[in-house]
Amino acid sequence: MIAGFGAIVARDLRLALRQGSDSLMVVTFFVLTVVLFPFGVGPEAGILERISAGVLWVTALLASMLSLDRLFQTDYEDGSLDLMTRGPAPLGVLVLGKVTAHWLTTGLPLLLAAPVLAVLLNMNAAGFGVLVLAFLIGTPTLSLIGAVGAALVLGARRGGVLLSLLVLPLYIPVLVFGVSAVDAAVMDLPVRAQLLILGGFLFAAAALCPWATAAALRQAVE
Amino acid sequence: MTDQAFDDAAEFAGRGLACIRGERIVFADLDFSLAPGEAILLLGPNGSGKSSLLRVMAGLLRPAAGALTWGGAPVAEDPEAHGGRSRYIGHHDAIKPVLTVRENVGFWSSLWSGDGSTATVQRALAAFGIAHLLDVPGRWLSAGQKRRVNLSRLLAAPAPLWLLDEPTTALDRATVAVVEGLIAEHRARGGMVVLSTHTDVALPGAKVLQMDDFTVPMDWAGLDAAEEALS
Amino acid sequence: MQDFFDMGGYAGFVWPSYGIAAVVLALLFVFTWRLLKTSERRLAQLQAARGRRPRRDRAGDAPAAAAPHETAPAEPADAAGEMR
Amino acid sequence: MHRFANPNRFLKLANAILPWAAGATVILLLAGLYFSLVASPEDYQQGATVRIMYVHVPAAWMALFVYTAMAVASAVALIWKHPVSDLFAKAASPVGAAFTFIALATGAFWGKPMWGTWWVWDARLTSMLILFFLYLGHMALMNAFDDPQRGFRAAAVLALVGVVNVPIIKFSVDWWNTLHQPASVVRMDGPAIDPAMMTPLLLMAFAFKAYFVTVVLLRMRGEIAEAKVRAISMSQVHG
Repeated sequence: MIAGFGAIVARDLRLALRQGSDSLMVVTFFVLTVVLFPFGVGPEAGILERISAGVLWVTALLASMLSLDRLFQTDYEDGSLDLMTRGPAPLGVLVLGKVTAHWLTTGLPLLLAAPVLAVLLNMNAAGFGVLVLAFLIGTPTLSLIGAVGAALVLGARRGGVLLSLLVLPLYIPVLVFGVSAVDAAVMDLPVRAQLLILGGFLFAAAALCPWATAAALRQAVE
Repeated sequence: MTDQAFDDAAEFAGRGLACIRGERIVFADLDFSLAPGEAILLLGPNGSGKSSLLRVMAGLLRPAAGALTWGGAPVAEDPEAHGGRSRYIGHHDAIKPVLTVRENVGFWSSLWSGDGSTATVQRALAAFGIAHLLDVPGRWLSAGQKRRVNLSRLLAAPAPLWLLDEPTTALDRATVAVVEGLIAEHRARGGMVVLSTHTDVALPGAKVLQMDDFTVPMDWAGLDAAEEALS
Repeated sequence: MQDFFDMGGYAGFVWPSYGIAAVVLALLFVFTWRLLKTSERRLAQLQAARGRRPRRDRAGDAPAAAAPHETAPAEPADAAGEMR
Repeated sequence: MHRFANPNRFLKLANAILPWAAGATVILLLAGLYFSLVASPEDYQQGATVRIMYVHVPAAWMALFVYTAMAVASAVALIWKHPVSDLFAKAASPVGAAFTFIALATGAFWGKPMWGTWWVWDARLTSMLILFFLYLGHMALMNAFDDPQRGFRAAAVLALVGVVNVPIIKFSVDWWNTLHQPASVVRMDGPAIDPAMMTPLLLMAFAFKAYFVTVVLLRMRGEIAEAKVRAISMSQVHG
């Protein structure tokens, strides 16, 4: 079981690194979109600071969705998915492996880039620590939920657009509590409740999403 | 490759199998049984359900009716165990262009048998005469070489039941002979093979399953008739 | 009667609400009805065209064709062949 | 014995129910409208706008009811592979979306006189908006595949994932709403509903349910006819 998990994480990371890493594209999108906001809402520090948490979370959410539709697409087209769905290793574990690899190539870079961009948006330094912590707990949940969407749109017409319609409504709880955690930190209010709830989402997603993704993959392969 | 017989091989059978793809009944009321050492050759025109039957046997496709059993026990109860004791070779070769042959085969054999070592991979490739391709990335392989790398997975992670969907496409005469030899050796060790093909593959003593015998008129009238016959 | 339509000054909000609900439900019903009628008409045409061979013939023939495995393989093939 | 996709038994049942459902819809709708618009008192605080509630609240109930029904049907379809429940999910989704849209539109018309703006990020309306997106996602996914079976199965999994997320989204939106929204003066469903208002509310609710049954059965008959047309034309292709 664990061997299967390790094998697939290693394989997917190797694939990601050799195929021109998505991480660069994801982080570039994240930086670019955040940089657009001052042009939109004006450079006044006060406004930017007030919306900084929201901007960072929304753009991170969109960025992590970018590379989702390729999560299973190549395996679906070259027949690897057939072998995976029927293999002795439980499909849920393999999906968890692929999601971990996806998080390492997208969630982690976003996490590292977030504080830098927080400076651009003039966020109060008190919020940086919680921002990174909230990203650490929130972005894996985004990858887990996104994997369900990616499996559902396999072989669909215009899968990319459809994926965002399916997945974005499910991202709202993470967005709400992620932003409120950072806002609370900036105003020196307790953040424990929000982080615990984000943790709750993570464990719920880690338990349910691989199973739902496996079900979606099995019916996609039929 | 390793010479010990398959102790977990048992009679693999299917009763009253039916398969629906889209609104079309591909086949209905199909029975088969396969004892250790035996082979089944699936023949029939395109679209008669050869691939669908193989995917049903591989557990990839849920049959609309009927059930598969392994040594008497229903397969559906423990699909992962069925995955462990059978290998499925489909139309696609599942080879990543960016990974080398060693990584491609090694990944699957470590997933299936926990042993993804280079030695195992090398032995499997040698059986197909492509040991020299060990560190060649997938994108440089020809169709025939990709097919041989795909087939070498059968040897890298041995399992009693082989489900081969037109394994000899894109293979030259010499390699087909190699495949026939390996199948014979596999059966000699108590393994079982189900193989669909358009070209002639020598499978001595194999049971022939004509898919045409199990097609059913497709429209709803036929559907109702098929149902009365089955209920 | 006039004050009924006036709705205590809120006519501009009550009537449009009911209006929207009525329009949405009516449109949905009309689309559903039209979808149903076109599909069932096409089905009737197809079944009529398909039924040129006397229906009795297929009914008589159906059990044999549907359960070929009981009889010798050779015999049902032509029955099924004729059917297609 | 597992039944193939044999719709004929279902068709007989549907054709038997349809006239009754259609009749009930008309009667209940007329009675509901009469009680909503004429025979019920105006609210001392909201005046006549309370009459909008008699459409808004039943529509909101239907929006949730239909999504839950779809999720149950999807579970049945995935576990027992029962084709009729797939058809139900495909037929019910647009009706649920229509009711959600009605709930949103009437909510806006209700909010305008009270809060002065057409759209208010009130917890209930926001959750309704997200539910509307879940419906759109379900319908889009259902029709995004060439093979209808793929559409059915993918949408079934989505409906199950969605129904698990609805309470979580509701919880998050309520928290978000209390965080940013000063306690709104008038709650959406007004002060405690006094009995005179219950009759129109219930009549309209049942009228909507009868309408739902009628339209879903009609849509399912349409789907079955489409499936038969596909089956026959496919059989001519494959022979």
